[in-house]
Amino acid sequence: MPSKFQVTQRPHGAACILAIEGFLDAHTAPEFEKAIEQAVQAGNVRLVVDCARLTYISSAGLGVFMSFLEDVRERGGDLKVAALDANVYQVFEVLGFPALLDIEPTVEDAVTRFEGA
Amino acid sequence: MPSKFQVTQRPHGAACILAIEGFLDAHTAPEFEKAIEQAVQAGNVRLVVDCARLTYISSAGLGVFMSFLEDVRERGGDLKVAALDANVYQVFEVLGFPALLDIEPTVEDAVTRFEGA
Amino acid sequence: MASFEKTFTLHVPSSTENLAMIRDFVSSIGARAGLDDAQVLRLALAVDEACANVIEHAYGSEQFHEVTIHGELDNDELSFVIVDTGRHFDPAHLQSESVEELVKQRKSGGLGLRLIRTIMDDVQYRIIPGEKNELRMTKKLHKD
Amino acid sequence: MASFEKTFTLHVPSSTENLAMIRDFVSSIGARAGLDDAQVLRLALAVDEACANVIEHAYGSEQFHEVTIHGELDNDELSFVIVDTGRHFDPAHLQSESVEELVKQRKSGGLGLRLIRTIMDDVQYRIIPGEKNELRMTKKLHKD
Ligand SMILES: Nc1ncnc2c1ncn2[C@@H]1O[C@H](COP(=O)(O)OP(=O)(O)O)[C@@H](O)[C@H]1O
Ligand SMILES: Nc1ncnc2c1ncn2[C@@H]1O[C@H](COP(=O)(O)OP(=O)(O)O)[C@@H](O)[C@H]1O
Repeated sequence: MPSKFQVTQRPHGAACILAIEGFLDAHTAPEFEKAIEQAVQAGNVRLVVDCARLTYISSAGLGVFMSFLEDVRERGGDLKVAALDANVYQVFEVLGFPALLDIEPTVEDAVTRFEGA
Repeated sequence: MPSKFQVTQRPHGAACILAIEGFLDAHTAPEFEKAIEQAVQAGNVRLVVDCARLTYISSAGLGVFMSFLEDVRERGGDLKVAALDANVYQVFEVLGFPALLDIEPTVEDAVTRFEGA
Repeated sequence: MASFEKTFTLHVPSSTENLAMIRDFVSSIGARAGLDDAQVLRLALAVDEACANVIEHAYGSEQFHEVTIHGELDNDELSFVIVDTGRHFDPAHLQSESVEELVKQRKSGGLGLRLIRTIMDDVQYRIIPGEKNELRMTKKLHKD
Repeated sequence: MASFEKTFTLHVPSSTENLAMIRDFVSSIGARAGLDDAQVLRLALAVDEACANVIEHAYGSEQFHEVTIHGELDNDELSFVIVDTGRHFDPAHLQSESVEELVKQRKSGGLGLRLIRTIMDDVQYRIIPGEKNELRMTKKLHKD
């Protein structure tokens, strides 16, 4: 079966949470891209991507994070990543993402960072 | 990876319970066969196969049930099957097994049948 | 929409160790065909039985041969073709003893082809002498 | 024990829909090689990246071509060979911009080969002109 992937959006304090679930690969990345695009177009620039239920990510998924980072920052926001499991974190790490974007242990932590800003 | 399968034996009242777990196919059937053989050789002829955690069975697995049925019955015992999930039950059913051997909803029910005997 | 066929092929060594992999392969294609979980499981069972037969009977349990499974999916049906280069057999000359008979004889086999025929809508066996044997089994989709 | 090679092959249509199936195939072989879950996941990732590249770049996202994945397992190493009949490329002439650069340029790609090279012990690309292109990647087993 094709990769299973789902993205759901919810507001949380000052931030917009995008919870992603399942497998984020070259097949499902366009769906994630569209969800971020819509959120940004609706004026949300404080984005937290909740990865608690993300089981897999490939470079196509990481590419989505990369391509929106400057955009939201230029608009005074940020894109933070929360609740990565160990295997998924490793993929971010190997490519040097921890130096590029804010990776927080929980969604709560990521939202607090926005509120402190 | 090869099929995962496990069999564990425990006594329960008048019966010997063989709990099987995972995938019972042509690769794992020999392991199940050996376990029944050992139980019978140790004098257990009132056998209940607990299938609560059995996720898959192919004809090689059903063959193990077939080949021991007469043996344990001749020795005054029986081989009963308990706690089949719907998909596994269907395989038993399609081949006419419900007419051949005692299929009980729970291990408890199967043991009670032995005690009533 | 025009009927567009998708073809998938898996080659594995002739060992029962690989049956799990074969079932995963079949299940993926079955899910792609839109079958539900119970149907997918039956499909995987039919192909498992066919491949177990090839491993045991066509190749006499020698593990260094190759089993090939083709999956062909179009709008109307899903077919699997199991190819071996081992010994062939004549399905027409198989005795079909009742399960009661098999139990009396303490048999541990003789159920595989029965399961395949029950699950699939069409089953064909073809011998291409000196080359290969093929068991083709087809499941119709969107049945009324 | 003599080194005995086991070979597995999967052919699928060139659609990203099939990446999940490809990862399952690789994961089965990785588990067979005795790798742990985290290692199996990285192996599946490396092959996913290579196949996604073939689908996107070699075949320009046309879905009617074929992607072939060979898995070769022996006592010492596990190799995967990804074969395509599409456009080839020259890995030596790729710019390797830093991830910082890619972010500045709002790029959404450019990380795949980097991941493959990080995960695997050896990566070779071979063009057989007019015939096929092969990316071979090898993971040593039992590393000290
Ligand atoms: N692929 C095959 N190659 C050779 N012989 C086969 C093959 N499939 C089935 N047979 C023959 O048909 C018989 C019945 O097969 P089957 O119904 O699957 O039961 P089982 O394999 O348990 O004996 C086998 O015992 C074997 O003699
Ligand atoms: N199999 C392939 N066939 C053709 N070109 C390829 C192939 N793999 C990679 N490339 C080229 O190399 C570049 C870098 O690939 P990669 O690091 O995987 O990043 P991405 O695929 O995200 O661009 C690609 O953009 C493409 O131009």
